[in-house]
Amino acid sequence: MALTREQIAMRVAKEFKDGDYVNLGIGIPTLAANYVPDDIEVMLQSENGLLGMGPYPTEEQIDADMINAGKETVTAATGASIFNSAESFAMIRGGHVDFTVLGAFEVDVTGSIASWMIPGKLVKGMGGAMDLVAGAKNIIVTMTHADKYGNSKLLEACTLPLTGVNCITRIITDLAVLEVKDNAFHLKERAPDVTIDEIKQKTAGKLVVEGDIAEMQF
Amino acid sequence: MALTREQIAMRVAKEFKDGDYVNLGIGIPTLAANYVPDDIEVMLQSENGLLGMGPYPTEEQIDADMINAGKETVTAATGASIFNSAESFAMIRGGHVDFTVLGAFEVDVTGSIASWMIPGKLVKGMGGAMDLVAGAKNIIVTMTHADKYGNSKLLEACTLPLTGVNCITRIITDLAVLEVKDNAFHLKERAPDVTIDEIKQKTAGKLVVEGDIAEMQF
Amino acid sequence: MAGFNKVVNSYAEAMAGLTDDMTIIAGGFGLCGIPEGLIAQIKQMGVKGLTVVSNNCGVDGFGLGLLLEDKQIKKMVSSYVGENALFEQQLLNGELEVELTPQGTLAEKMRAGGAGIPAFYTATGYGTPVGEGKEVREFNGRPYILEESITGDFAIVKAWKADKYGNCVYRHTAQNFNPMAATAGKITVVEVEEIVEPGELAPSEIHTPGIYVNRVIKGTFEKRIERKVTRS
Amino acid sequence: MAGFNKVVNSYAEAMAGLTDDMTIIAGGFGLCGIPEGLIAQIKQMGVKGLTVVSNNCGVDGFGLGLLLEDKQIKKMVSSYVGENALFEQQLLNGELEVELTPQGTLAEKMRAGGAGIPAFYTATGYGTPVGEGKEVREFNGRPYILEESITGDFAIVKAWKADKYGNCVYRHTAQNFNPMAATAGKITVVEVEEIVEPGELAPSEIHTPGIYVNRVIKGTFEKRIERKVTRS
Repeated sequence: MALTREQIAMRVAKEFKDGDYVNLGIGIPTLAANYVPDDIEVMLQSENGLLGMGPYPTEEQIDADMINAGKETVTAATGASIFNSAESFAMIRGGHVDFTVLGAFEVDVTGSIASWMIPGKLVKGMGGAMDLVAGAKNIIVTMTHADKYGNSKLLEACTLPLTGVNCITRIITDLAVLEVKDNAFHLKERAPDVTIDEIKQKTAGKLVVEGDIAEMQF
Repeated sequence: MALTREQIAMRVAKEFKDGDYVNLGIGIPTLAANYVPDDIEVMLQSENGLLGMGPYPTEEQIDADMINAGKETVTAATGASIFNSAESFAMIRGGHVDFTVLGAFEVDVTGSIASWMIPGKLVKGMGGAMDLVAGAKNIIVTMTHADKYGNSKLLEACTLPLTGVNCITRIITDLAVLEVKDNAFHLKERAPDVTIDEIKQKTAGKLVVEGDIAEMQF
Repeated sequence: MAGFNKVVNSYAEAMAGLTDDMTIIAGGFGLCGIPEGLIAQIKQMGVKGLTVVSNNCGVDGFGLGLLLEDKQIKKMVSSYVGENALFEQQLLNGELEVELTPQGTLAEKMRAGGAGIPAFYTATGYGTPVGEGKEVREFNGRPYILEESITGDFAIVKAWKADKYGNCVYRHTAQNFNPMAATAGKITVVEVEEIVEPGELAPSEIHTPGIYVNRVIKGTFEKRIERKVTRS
Repeated sequence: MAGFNKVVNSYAEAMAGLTDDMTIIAGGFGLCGIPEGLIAQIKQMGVKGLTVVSNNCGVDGFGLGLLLEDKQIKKMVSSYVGENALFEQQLLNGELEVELTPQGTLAEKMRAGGAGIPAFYTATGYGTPVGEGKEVREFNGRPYILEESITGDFAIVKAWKADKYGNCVYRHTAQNFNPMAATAGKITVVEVEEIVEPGELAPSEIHTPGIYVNRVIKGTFEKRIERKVTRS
């Protein structure tokens, strides 16, 4: 069975280590914050200028001056710091953020990613995504393995305009966990009850399957 | 009569306009702060990270954490701001400081200045001087017109290693006020009882004397 | 001794000197921390052909979106736009030009503009459409692209509190691009919620030293929220 | 859940991992805002061949000057040095190398190092010995030189207060180079006067967010004054 969005987020959260600084993109990545294991602490960075993002506010706590990078109302956790956008991206570009989790349209075997622009559709912009993929030490891409027509999003070479080149090392999809290295996707884990054949079939780029491929644990 | 250090400082202070942000180098420039006319206000920038430098402290006010760029104990004026060194030089390099006043060993007719290094003597460093001459909108050089052996410090071309090129527009010496433009020193004012001949004699670079040259007013 | 009193009492004074075809650098992230009254004044002045450098372009009927209504903006330099229908329409009509710039590069370009740094290298955008036509250079084996700084004829900034010297502090995440914008305008205008006495802001806690600021005006703010989300 | 508790209880822990021939970036301006205890620990460890990036090199018997006594420093990158006899002597003997760097360029190099910017252009030093051998490039008709960023194996920083997450504030002009140094170390160690509870420092007033900081230690400080000048 392909994973739900929540299950992908649960698996993402297992990547975090105690003490990690993490930037979560909009969508599935943001959900991961709900599944951080009890025995570790991570600190969330929001690129509009907040380190130590807390939960959404209660109705009483809502403050127009306190938002996250998705422009949603938010709170600051105890021990948070707030700073300007140049400082925020100094942190990101300078490699101080341990993990970035973000969605993508396509990833290829060289670790390049396309996530912001589909020619022919209105282009709204890359926001902070290009800075994040250029700067974070570890990037996890979360997405469905294939689009709704069954076309693979894991390609030999991205076809859409890129967000960054040679920067993605880990992908968590609804079907599998994969590492990207040596110009191939390396299958690491498969979703419960998903066969290696299905993963092979939905992976257009070179796929390496070595040894036993365990089922994901949550 | 050649001006005293205090008189040079008094003449420098007459250059300031109400609302100017001013960085004063060590020595005569610092003295200029004592002679700011009563009807104007200037704000002093100290490049170690203080805008709105106040007077020296009383014995009770001395605080090791509050110093100026000359490493002297100092106070902050009401309305001062304190910031880091990168911010301080962003201000300077970005042209936000209106006036810089500093000493020099030599200035030449192209507006180049040498002020930090005498080959053969121990070189201690340029501190912030190179940033200041590259960044300030207006730079005033204060110095004696000639050295103690009578050698002119206003040259056709600097002989010592430079602090900056083509950046000096105004010089106030113990003998004269001069502008630097069109590859010449232009005499603007002379010190009381100093003859134009003496100034000519002590100016090695091309000197332009046009019209009446008034005596300095203090 | 009025040289350091930067407080002005009308929006007309605050934006005096703004003319057609100028470049404006605007603080704000989405609708958070935007100089509402200054934007309204620009709308009222009716200046056209503006280049506006701002992370976003507001929404229909609020924020910088207001300046689209009379087609005052010729070009936007932003990281994320199109949150409003008018924007899309003018873009598709060719009435509006957009230069998409990664968010961190945009912030750094403003900072560099204010700091006298004409250009810097960054890995952001290398190998993407953003890097096209830009110089590529390797440092320690990694390729970077050259990005040039940005300055504006005007910077419009929203701060929380300022004193008459122009010293500013920002509130929470309404800080965002405002401090960089403040450094990068030939004329920097700050709209604030409160004007305080000099000395009330602790010197080490001032976010924007007054040297960057030319004019300060006290405004009133609607502070519209773009995406209200609660804990439930 | 100890992942964010950066407080260490001994200087040995604070500087653990420092070995010969490493590069250290040090905050401080003159003797103001220097991490006295961390410097003492480096002296005690006896590591040699250090490259130290710091605006100054202390005085005889205090500050970074202490590291000269056992010839631990191979190279200084500074804007102003030679305030002590030992420094001059080692320089003249050829035992010590100095790379003189304009003060603003030095601060910007540290900031760039922490911010992932490998190089930037500045007008500072163009046409002077500082510009020799560096690329020159014109922007808007003015020549600039290319300066590369600096990072260190360690950064040693003096702050006023920090919480266990490493969030720091600096006191008065003891701020100086410390915030930039804090961003530019692979391992950043902060020595503070006071450790406070998380939440005591207002989020918008924090000078150095904890993300840059690896270790925090509470020190005691002599705070020697270099030039005591009073009003009368």
